[in-house]
Amino acid sequence: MEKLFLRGSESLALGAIDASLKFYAGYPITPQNDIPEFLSKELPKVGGKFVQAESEVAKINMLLGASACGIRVMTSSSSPGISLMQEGISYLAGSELPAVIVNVMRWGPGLGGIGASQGDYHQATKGGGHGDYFVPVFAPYSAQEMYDLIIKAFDVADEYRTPAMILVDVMISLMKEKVLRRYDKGIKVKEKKWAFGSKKEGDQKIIKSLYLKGNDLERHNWKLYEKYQKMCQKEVLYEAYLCDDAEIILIGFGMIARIGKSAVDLARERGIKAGLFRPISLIPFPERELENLSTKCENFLVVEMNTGQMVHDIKRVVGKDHNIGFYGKPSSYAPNPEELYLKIKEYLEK
Amino acid sequence: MEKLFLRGSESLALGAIDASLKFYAGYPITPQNDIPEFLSKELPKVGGKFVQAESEVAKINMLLGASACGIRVMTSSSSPGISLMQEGISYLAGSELPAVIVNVMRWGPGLGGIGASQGDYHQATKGGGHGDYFVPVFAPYSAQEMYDLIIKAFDVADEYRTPAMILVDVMISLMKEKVLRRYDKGIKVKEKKWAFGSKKEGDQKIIKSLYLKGNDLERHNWKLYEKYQKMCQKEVLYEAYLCDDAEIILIGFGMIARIGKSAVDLARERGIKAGLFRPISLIPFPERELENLSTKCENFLVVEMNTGQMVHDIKRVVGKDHNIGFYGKPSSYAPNPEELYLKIKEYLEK
Amino acid sequence: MSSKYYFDFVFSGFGGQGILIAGNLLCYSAILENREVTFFPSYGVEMRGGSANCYVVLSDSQIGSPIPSHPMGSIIMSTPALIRFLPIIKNNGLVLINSDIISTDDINRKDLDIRLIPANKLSIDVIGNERLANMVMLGYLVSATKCVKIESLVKSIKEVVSEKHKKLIPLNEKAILAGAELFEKDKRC
Amino acid sequence: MSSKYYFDFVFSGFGGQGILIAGNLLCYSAILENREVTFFPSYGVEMRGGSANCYVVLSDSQIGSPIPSHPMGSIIMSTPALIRFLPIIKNNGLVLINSDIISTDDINRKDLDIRLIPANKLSIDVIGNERLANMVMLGYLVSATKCVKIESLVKSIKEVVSEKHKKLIPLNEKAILAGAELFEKDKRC
Amino acid sequence: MKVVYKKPEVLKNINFHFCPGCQHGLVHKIIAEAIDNFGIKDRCLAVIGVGCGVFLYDYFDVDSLEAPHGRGLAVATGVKRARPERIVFTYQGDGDLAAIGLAETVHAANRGENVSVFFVNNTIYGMTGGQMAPTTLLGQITTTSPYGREFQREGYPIRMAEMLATLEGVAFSARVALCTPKQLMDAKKAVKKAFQMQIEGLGFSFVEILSSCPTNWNMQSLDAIKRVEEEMIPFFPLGIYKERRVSDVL
Amino acid sequence: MKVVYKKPEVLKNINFHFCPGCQHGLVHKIIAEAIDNFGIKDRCLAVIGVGCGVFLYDYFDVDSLEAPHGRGLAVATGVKRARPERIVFTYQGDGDLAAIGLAETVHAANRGENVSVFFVNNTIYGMTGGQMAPTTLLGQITTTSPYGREFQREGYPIRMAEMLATLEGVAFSARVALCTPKQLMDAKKAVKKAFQMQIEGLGFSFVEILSSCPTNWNMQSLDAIKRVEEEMIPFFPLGIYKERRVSDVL
Amino acid sequence: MSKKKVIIDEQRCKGCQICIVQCKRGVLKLGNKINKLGYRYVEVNKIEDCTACGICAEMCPDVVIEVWKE
Amino acid sequence: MSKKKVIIDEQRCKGCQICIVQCKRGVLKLGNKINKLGYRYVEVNKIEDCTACGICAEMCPDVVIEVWKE
Ligand SMILES: Cc1ncc(C[n+]2csc(CCOP(=O)(O)OP(=O)(O)O)c2C)c(N)n1
Ligand SMILES: Cc1ncc(C[n+]2csc(CCOP(=O)(O)OP(=O)(O)O)c2C)c(N)n1
Ligand code: SF4
Ligand code: SF4
Ligand code: SF4
Ligand code: SF4
Ligand code: SF4
Ligand code: SF4
Ligand SMILES: [Mg+2]
Ligand SMILES: [Mg+2]
Repeated sequence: MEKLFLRGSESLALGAIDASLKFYAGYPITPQNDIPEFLSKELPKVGGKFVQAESEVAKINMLLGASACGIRVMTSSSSPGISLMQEGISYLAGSELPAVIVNVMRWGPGLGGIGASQGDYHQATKGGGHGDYFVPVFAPYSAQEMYDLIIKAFDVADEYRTPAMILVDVMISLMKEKVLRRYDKGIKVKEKKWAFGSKKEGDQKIIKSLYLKGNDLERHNWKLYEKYQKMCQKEVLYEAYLCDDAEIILIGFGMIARIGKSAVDLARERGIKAGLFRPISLIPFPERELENLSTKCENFLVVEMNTGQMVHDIKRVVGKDHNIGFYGKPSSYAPNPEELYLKIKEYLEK
Repeated sequence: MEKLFLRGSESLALGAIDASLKFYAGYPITPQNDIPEFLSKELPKVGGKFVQAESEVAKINMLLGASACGIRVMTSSSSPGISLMQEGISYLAGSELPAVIVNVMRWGPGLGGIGASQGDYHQATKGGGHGDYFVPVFAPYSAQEMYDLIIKAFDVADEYRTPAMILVDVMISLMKEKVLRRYDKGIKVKEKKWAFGSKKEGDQKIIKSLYLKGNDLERHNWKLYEKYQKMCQKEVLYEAYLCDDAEIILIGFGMIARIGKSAVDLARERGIKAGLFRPISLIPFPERELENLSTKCENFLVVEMNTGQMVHDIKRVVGKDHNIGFYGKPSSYAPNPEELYLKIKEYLEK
Repeated sequence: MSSKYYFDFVFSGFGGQGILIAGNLLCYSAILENREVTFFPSYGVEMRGGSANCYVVLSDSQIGSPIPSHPMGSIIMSTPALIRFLPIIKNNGLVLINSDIISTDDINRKDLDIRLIPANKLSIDVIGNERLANMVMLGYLVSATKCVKIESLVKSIKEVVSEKHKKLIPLNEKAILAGAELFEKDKRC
Repeated sequence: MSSKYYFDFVFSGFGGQGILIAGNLLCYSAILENREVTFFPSYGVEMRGGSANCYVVLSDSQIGSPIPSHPMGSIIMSTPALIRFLPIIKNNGLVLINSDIISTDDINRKDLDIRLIPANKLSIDVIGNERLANMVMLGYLVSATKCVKIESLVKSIKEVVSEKHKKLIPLNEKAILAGAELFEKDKRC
Repeated sequence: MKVVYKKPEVLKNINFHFCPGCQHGLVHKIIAEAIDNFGIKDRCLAVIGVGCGVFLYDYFDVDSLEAPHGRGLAVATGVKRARPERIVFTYQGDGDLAAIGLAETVHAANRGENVSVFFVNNTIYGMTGGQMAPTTLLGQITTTSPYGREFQREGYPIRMAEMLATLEGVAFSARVALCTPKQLMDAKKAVKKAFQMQIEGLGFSFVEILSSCPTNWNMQSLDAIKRVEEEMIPFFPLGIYKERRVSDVL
Repeated sequence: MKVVYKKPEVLKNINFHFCPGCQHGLVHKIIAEAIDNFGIKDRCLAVIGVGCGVFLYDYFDVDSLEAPHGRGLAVATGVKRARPERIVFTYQGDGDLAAIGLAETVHAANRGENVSVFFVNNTIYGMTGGQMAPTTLLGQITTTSPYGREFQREGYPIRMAEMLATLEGVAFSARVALCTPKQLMDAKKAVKKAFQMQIEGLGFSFVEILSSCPTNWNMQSLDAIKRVEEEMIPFFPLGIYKERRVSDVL
Repeated sequence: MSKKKVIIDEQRCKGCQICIVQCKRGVLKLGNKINKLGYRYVEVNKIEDCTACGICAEMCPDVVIEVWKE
Repeated sequence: MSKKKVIIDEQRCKGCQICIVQCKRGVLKLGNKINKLGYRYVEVNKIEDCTACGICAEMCPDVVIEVWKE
């Protein structure tokens, strides 16, 4: 198990290779370019294919083709590029094809800016594409988690035959940290019997999302829904930091949680019993865990680098009888720990 | 004021013409083809331009160009086509350009099916595109409302400089009913000073969504947010049918509300005090109005033609201390009034 | 709701038999009489199969669902239509069957008011070909249910038909009246 | 947190001055000493302007924010860097300024521990050109703060530098030691 | 007795859903024959565009993958890169390949992806009910060009076989029709050639097949075929526009 | 004294953000001169693609609209249809126009939209930091073709001026470069011609301008210009590929 | 004269008449009966004139004709 | 000999040296001073050799040269 000093993006790309990624299709967009750049070099060395597509629309569909052949596939992009892939993601979900999609978020709407943002929470978690489906979404907050969660995303994608997403802000992807390369010998991937092999074996295989006959489609939609329910049972990830005795719990994901931890430390130093709750899997959302906390704590402060998206889910889960504050910063500059500490104080005072 | 007998789709298209639509870009997709077909014939007669684009991606961007010139623009599509337009919609929002987008929903995910569906509630209301923005969404439930709400959508789009959406299921668009053509002499549209005129006048005009300097982008995002807040104050539309004394309130939009009314009638005939709450504007969502009802009624039954999307918003607004049931039908066949009546009964019994 | 003015129907047959035209006309007539109406055609994949059907609801107040689960009346112009819709007609509902096309073997409910109408034959009799069998059926339906006045039906044809096809109006009228007469005759026996 | 092992720094200058290399090396040395580290470079539009900066945090426990709001130490290698970062340095923080490039006119805080370091000159002195001014600065910083051992720094160079550039190792070492010595000298007077 | 003509083996014994006289069926059949001919049924992998041909998997007993509308050649790229040993073909209409899918088509061609493309040009969006396609002829009335296509307003019909032939990555590009036995034989040859090229690894091969859509042209089957001959072929000339030989790449 | 050379009027007195020696600046300038020349500053409406040219509105005193990456020609179609009286031009890079925007480009060209297109081909994605573009030359190393572009793997560089010239809707298609005063003069002529065509209503006009990207080619300015001359021009020959005359459309 | 057989799958014929027109020997004709799909289908009229050339089968877009010969 | 003027906006020159190479008369040279943008900029060295041909100005990608003559 190597110990490395890596940028988040490198760590993620290396994780993908260790997870046995065999097909990556990319299209340049800031701020995620170091992922395709790394993989264009490294993937061929392990027998994987790297393709630079003509567009995001093309690349998500290349993934669809390669995934149907049973190999592990991935792409990465940033917000506008993710929007362009929504039809394709919906097709992957409908066709039950595993694929991993990385969104290194930038500012929107439109061309926006290229700074750190969490403006795509809604898009990622509520289905930016058409139709009824949920894509599991993981939000790493360290270089180590970039490595661990990309592997998790591949596993979940295969297990549930679904696209899965890594949602991350650029700060996490730029930051260099120590990384334990847990699977430096690679991961063995289960064979996919449903996928196209080297040739037709037995009955014809058809991979599609069109269901016209009778109530095939209704059944299909409920099947997708049940997969989601199963994920809700089995794939929830979260972290609760100093929540047990907390009078106020900060909630945030990604870099905000990271900064939030420092803010909680600051608050504790200054006598405020603060805690931090961090959803790691945004889909499935850690509903039960948060609900449990809400029986013990009255005050929640949601912090996001947007004008308020996850906060709606928190309201739904925590309930209207709690105090739920929101601090949004839709700017390229993440708040700093002092800023969050002051917000905590302010919030408790009023 | 003409009285006509029109299909929902025709009524909508006629409303668009009366609202002074001057540019429509389309791309074929079932089940919304009668809208472009109608407009390709009628729009040129009133000096409007009809373009059949090469794709949905192209057409949303044609809208962007034409809208920047200050005329009223529109497109219509169905679910997969709407997914492809998410980047463009995000750009329209970011560039503050008015445009009306009609989604005659079909089944997803993927190619799915072409029957009636409400699978795109999440996409429409939570921003299928990247970044922080809300698109006002209206859900008609009659041919008359197809006419009235498309006009409303144009007005709201102009007033707030935002894309606006009509979200409708194919049953509403196929159904023929009486329609009062309220504006058969057309509507006068205010001149848009911010738009490109016949030539440059005074200072150069720049229409864009890129904000790189300082905290321009943060300001811009809060500005968009404030527009949304203003909509929440001023543009909420809903209908409450027999809710005042209701022991159970059915909630649904579009065709479900229509069928729901029959179910409520059935229930009342059989001694159950049922009511119906119907959000007409899905964004802004009638939060206050629903909250008010929740002070009077304990039981809510949400019905959707999907596996559960709007129900999350209802839970958030109504609160966890109420009974909130859900009946989802993710199939091409809408439930019928008896079926809903039985669900009401069943729900009250347990 | 039965105390009020309320009717709901399903019309079904092959494409080309004028099913949708009949539904439209009926709606139009009701509008002339100031009623609320909804017309709902079949759509989508169904259409490729060559079948056509529509639901018509007439009422004196706002109409909820445009698709009656158990229509009180029907016009059935093909065997597939019979198979599909007979099971859902309301108890004691009225079922008009074009007996020139459909064999009675497939009729398996006893609780219905079933009328076998030789619509093709009647159409040939009055206008020389079978093209207006739909109007014969419609005439029968209207005169049997009194959902609208026959005069409104005739008037609505005049309003709906374009200048170009004006000469067809009298033929349509004849076919409708032939249907209506058949009902009167049926009543008598 | 001051009782524990904890340091945070900002290094800033023009692109090409080796700012990021210095930050990386420091992190690497701390890792050799089994510390937690974060390294955070500037990014995006900022980079086009030709500036380069990075934040380094060293700790003996998990690090929260990788971007200290008020770094306790800094290496400043250009005037724009001075203007941008001087205001945010912690009270009594350590500010190392390359005085061969930056005029002292722009220094407007009195509460800081400011050291003017003729890093270019020193670099020329020990290795014949000014290319390793960054290492001089780093050597000074490490020896002033004791955040890592000078030996770790030297060792980390050896681990980081590729085979191809191996011959540069002794030069880097010399520059670091020159910086460290300067600090010792500064201390004495 | 000896069989003179019998349906190809790879076609299942299932009714086409196509309208009477629609030549999609003929296109299916000649592709099927070529597959039989090369004995590659088990290697074949069909990537199917969205259009009236979308149910190809119902008829062909080959592994099949449905592509989103227009994206057939992006999907095929993914498939072929993942499984170079498979014989990959796409089946796409003119709306699918030449309108929404144009970028994917041209770029796959330009990359020289080693796949075979069967492009059914019927100058219309068939499946969606007869809207104007990029290939709709000037003057042609469709449901979205109710006044007839006019070049000032709607532009020109696009000639795909010619355009693709200009790209380096293309090994084979031809246009065929199916109105006469002679045309059918040429079409069969072109389809076989397209597979041959792929088997030999020569790169992207493209066969544009002029086809009828009696339903959306509002024509009887026989008139529709006459229209292909009299109106389409003059604008879309038949022939081979590019043919690479093994020696060209060695 | 008389002025021999002065910056064009329509250019504001603002520093280009381009890297030293980047020829984007020269492209800006020759477009600006043509606008001055025709006196159409107030009629002009720039539709700007996403790439290093994205800040064009900072430099040109003309009404400007930012298009999403690649969609310049769809946006321009909307603009020109809404305001036919404006002179609409797009400014797009090779990633923008030839990769992601290919379908929009070819279809606008094929429709003969009456707009002028300035296409800056620098064989690279400049703004995003030097990834492979569709125009990247064989063998060229970029951040996403670290082993050099190989046609079997990454396909061929695409020649837009030639491809578009084959379309009926195109009135003018040319390729120019900016390495020598002579090339510059030809480029100026082509840019003027492109505006001229639009003013006369002849349809789509297209000027491909070969340009340097010293930063992402990792070259000094002067070496970069040498590369344009020695490597790019041989593969992308300069010249006029199509020129429609008024008489052609009358 | 050798024996020939032209077998038309009547339940699948859509009556498009392409085969009829393509058969230069006038062997085929459209019948009056309607099949399950709702179409009048083609019948073999004068098998004696058939040369078993196979063209009808080749040109049938629904691939419902088989041709055999001795 | 008529008078010429070659005016270089030194604060905006990026020192790319294109003008220097393009001037066949060797009038221009790269200076040693650094401007606000951080570049060494071009200076007029031998104005007496200048023919006011304007080529340097035409070829400057940053459009920072003006040329005047009597
Ligand atoms: C994104 C998207 N847009 C539109 C459609 C609707 N659609 C289905 S098939 C089709 C085109 C059919 O035309 P063509 O490709 O020419 O095939 P044909 O039916 O004529 O053989 C379209 C536009 C879709 N499925 N997806
Ligand atoms: C949908 C989308 N994908 C990707 C990007 C990122 N992006 C910005 S500019 C650009 C391309 C720049 O290359 P080019 O068009 O050749 O212009 P250049 O900078 O070389 O002049 C890309 C891919 C984007 N903004 N939007
Ligand atoms: S609609 Fe046209 S293309 Fe489609 S099956 Fe019918 S005839 Fe063929
Ligand atoms: S990156 Fe390249 S294209 Fe962009 S400004 Fe710099 S040199 Fe020019
Ligand atoms: S085989 Fe030839 S001759 Fe015989 S029926 Fe068919 S086409 Fe006619
Ligand atoms: S060609 Fe085939 S489908 Fe058409 S009529 Fe002849 S046998 Fe029937
Ligand atoms: S004007 Fe001509 S001669 Fe004078 S400096 Fe410029 S290029 Fe040289
Ligand atoms: S060409 Fe222009 S920018 Fe370049 S060195 Fe000469 S004056 Fe400076
Ligand atoms: Mg077609
Ligand atoms: Mg470029």
